[in-house]
Amino acid sequence: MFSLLIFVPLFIVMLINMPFGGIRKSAYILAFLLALAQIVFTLLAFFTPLSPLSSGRQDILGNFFNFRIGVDNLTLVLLFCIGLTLLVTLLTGREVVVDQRQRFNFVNLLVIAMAGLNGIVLAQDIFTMYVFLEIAAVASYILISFQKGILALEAAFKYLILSAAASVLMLSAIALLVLVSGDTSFAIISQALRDGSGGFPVKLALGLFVCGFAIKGGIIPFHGWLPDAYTEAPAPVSIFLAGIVTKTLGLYTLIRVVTVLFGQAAYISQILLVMGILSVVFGAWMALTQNDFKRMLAYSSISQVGYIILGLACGPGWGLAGAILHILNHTVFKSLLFVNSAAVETKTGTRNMDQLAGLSDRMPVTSFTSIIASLSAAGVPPLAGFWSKLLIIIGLWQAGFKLVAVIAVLASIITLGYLLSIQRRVFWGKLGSELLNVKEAKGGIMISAVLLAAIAIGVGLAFPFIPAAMLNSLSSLLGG
Amino acid sequence: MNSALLPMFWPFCIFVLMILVIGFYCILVTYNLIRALIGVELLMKAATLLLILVGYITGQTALAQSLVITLIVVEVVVMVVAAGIILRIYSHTDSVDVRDLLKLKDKDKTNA
Amino acid sequence: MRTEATLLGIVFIPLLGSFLLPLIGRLSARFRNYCALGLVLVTFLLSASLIGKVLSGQAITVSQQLVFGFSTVFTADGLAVFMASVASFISLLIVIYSFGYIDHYDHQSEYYFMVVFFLGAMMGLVMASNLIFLYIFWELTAIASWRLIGFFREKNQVMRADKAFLVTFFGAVVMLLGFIVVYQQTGSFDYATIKASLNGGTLSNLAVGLILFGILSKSATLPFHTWLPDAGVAPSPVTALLHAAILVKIGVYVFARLFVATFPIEQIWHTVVPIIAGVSAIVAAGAALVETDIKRIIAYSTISQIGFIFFGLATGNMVGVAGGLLYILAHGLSKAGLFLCAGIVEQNTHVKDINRLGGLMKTMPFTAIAFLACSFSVMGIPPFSGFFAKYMVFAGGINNGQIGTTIFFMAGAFMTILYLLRVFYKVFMGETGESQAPEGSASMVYTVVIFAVLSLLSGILISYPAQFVQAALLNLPGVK
Amino acid sequence: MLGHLNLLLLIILLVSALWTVLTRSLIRSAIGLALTSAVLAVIIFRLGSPLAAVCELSVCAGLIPVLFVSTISLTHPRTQAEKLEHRRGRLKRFIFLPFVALGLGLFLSLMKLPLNIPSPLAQRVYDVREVIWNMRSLDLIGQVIIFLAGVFGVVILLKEIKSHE
Repeated sequence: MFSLLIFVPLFIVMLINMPFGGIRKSAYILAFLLALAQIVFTLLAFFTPLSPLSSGRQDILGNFFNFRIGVDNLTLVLLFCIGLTLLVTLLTGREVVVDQRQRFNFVNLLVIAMAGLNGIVLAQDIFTMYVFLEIAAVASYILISFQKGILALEAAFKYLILSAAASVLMLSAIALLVLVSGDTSFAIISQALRDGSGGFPVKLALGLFVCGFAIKGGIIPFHGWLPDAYTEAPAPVSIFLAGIVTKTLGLYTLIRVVTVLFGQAAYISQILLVMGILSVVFGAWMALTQNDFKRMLAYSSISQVGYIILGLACGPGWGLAGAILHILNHTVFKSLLFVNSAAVETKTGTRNMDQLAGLSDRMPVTSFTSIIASLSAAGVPPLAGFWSKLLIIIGLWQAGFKLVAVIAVLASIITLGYLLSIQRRVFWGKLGSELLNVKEAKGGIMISAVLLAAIAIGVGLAFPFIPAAMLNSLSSLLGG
Repeated sequence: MNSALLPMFWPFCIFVLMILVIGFYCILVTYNLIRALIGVELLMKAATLLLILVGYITGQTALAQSLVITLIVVEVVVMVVAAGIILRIYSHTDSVDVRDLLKLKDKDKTNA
Repeated sequence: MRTEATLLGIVFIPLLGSFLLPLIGRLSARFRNYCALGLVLVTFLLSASLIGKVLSGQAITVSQQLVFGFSTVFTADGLAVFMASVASFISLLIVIYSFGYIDHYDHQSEYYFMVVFFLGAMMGLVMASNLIFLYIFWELTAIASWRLIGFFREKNQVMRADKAFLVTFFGAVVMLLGFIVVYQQTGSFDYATIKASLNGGTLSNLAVGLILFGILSKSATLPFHTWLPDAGVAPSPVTALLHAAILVKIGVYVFARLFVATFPIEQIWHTVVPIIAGVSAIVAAGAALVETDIKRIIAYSTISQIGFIFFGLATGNMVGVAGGLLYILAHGLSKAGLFLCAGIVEQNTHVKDINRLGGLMKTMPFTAIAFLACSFSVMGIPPFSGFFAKYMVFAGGINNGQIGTTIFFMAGAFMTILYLLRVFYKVFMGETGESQAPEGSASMVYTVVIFAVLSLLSGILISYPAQFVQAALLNLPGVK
Repeated sequence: MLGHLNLLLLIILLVSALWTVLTRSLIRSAIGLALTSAVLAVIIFRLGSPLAAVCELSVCAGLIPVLFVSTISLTHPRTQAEKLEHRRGRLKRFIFLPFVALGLGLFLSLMKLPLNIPSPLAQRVYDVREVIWNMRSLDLIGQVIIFLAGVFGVVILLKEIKSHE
């Protein structure tokens, strides 16, 4: 069944481009339904007892076409995030992308990107993963630049060049794995690496993978493209990029490769810890100095992604479960913050926080939801972000990385600092005279803001009731 | 795997690495967007060669070929999109030079 | 079963009920005010209804199997019920006072929402019986105090609110690290389980130090005190709430809960904590002597008095700990009264500088007398309750052999008399200042008079609370 | 172990790659890229992968340089003064490349890669058609999707470029 998640988007893209008169008009609705269907589908899969968690699943279509895809909890979390982000992007895009033809292209590209992301998540073959990675990446380049602002084009080009370099690193690593194991499927590679001790080519391959995925995921010190891309992309595309694209391209792949292909050797942990803590601290530090709403959020993303890396570095157990949960939480609260920035930008026409003030009375929903998102991002209980950070910190502490845990905890104060500064500069304070006529954002933006805030609160409140077994099964991955 | 072929891996690899270095150097040093793209192409050449080489050594030429064919398709699409972005940038600035872009950005910042 | 429902009601009626207040506020402001009062009243009555039960030595627990292996969620024992009753009673009077004070300002719905929410969070914290829930409620109080301190949305106010949030958050995450150390040591977050697995041993010093760090930051003890005087930008009832009823008492309560009532700690802390508290008491008293802003003087006074409470609790013998708890009651009543008097003065004269005030005795006699009575209680003049509390704290110190520290604190007590008399003289006596004003509104004046009367009554009838406290302190590990 | 012909081809590959980067004219650079690809195609062919070699030859040596040439021709050439200034700056930046590349090559050829690859797994040898069509069908679907993405890229980015000017 899961291969439908790749085929249906493909089918829909083809369908809406057919030269039937009315079909173009229903493109938006179809994409919307697709996103909704994916959310429902993953939720069903997660909660049905019929489907055993964390096991590979052979597929009907897969048997027919003879390919293999795999589903475990990590996959399901990612699939859910993809559906959710797509939904929110579409809702926001409705308000922001007004031109009919542009919106049509926008929807098409989103659906293509979705097929790519689903493919990455489901792939059980490192090269297939690469192909779908490129699909999502190509769709993102076009999405960033589709309104053709010069800065957006520049950001897209920068992203393209760095991403291509990352692809080459990844391809070289794949070649090295083929040299060692003779195949590209996860199962065979992982078996080969377990039989032999790996040796130098494997370590080299791992290094190449880590660098490549770090570029794709915007992890310090490979983050150069990310602030530009997030800032200059059209508002809904920023949501999509920050919400899911970089996460799937950089983090999911990293988690998969590290856990499935290489197990948990100590030297991987060391590398990941260094990169993670650098991202956490410097991302937060850079965010503190920004004036542009979206640029601050972009640096904040780098910082939050660092926590996920730290969780991964702890290895299976609570750290990894926390990392996976943080992927979900980060999708929710960062998308929400970008939705808020879209609302502010469309209503006031500026992203410069020095020109904004006192919007809380004019935009109460935006203001309230942004508080929820900020507090969740900073890890303030009882919101969702608290629990994932708590798990990661406990994981770090138990794995003996105490200094890193302390730094990570202290960095969350910087996080709270810059998020409060958003609140202070944008939403509190005295309303300027030129902002007196600002109104609350309309339909789609409101709905997505409320939806995401509800999830952030709901996950946070429901977390204590999650059975411990489910939490443990989160971190047991296919082949890992 | 064909163990007899293993010794040829490293000499080939040296050439692959040299081409990689040329490509990266080109990307880092040039100010011209098109030339940066050519650098990326060179990187792709190196990766292609490495894949084929590995396939040859391990005796999995069929696998390597199918990977490379897919890779070439991907490569073409990326290049087309990149060329489109360059042309768009050109239609804004009448230049394909990164320095002109940076100037524009500074101006934009001071205006803001 | 019924008592369990009562226990849950104490926590969740104000916590969830507060969310209704903004909605009710849209219909009728007056009805919303009464609803807020009703919620607080119900909370107080429910807590008071448990007194009889816990006096007979029973503890009421609510159990639920939750994530991290939590088994007990809430416990109401003597200490908790004592604290809950005191806090909710003082809050009740402050809400009545607010009717008169706050109705000149915008965002009233938010105000009542946050006040009631604050109380609910406090109740949760008091009743929580595992560390994670303690932490959650701890942070909820931080969120509420953030919004309350930043109630007036000028840049300056919002900055101060952010500062308070950041400092207490900093303390909180350090405390969280301490909790994780405890978890590492004992494998649980539940008080009871931790206690069992300690098996007579003591908590590791690292954990105690980290937790103490958080406690000191929340209680605004030196060197984390600066946020508390700055928080004086908040509306007066809010500052009263922060100082007298809830926020700074949280730190004290958690100290009592963890280190006196639940876990044995090493002997060294019984020496270290009084020294920190003593320095804090003296330095803050010195600051209060030179400060000229009436609210900042009273704020420094709070910092100073909190030192006395810590001293009492840290002595570890019956007299001292009981004195510390009675001090919470006495200080809560009298400090709330002082702040509310300052609020009347400030609101009616629009001046906070004591050098520019004077002779208000003539125009606001009730306020002046209430202020003097509350001052007497804080100074420790018999027969006000402050006297008995102070006496017991000193007696506890001497019983413990800490003669030097006790003398140190006596100097602090002497300074208290000086700075409070200075304020009283400058504001209410002497020549008429720049600004004369009549008494405040009825609800405000009644409230301060009630506080003054209660300060006196609780001293005259000190035997009742003293018996309660002694019953609550039987068989606790930190009390010899 | 390498074979003289292979070595020669690799050296040609390297030289043409160097030339691609070092030459001043962008058009010549694009032609250099085509040459590199062509040589690479021969090497690929000699490494027992005829099908991939054909693709490399037709697409990478044919299509992509055409793409580059058309992109270059759609953008303005520089003015004479700019060219002169550019030439000087360029020399400074690129002068190190041959030394870096060749130096690295020399250095690496003195090193020995610690290749301790585990014993080969028993593997069936497949035919390339079988692999492409039967075993890697998901890659093929990926190709279709990325092609669609490319089409949209062209539509969105290039369509109105003429009307713009």
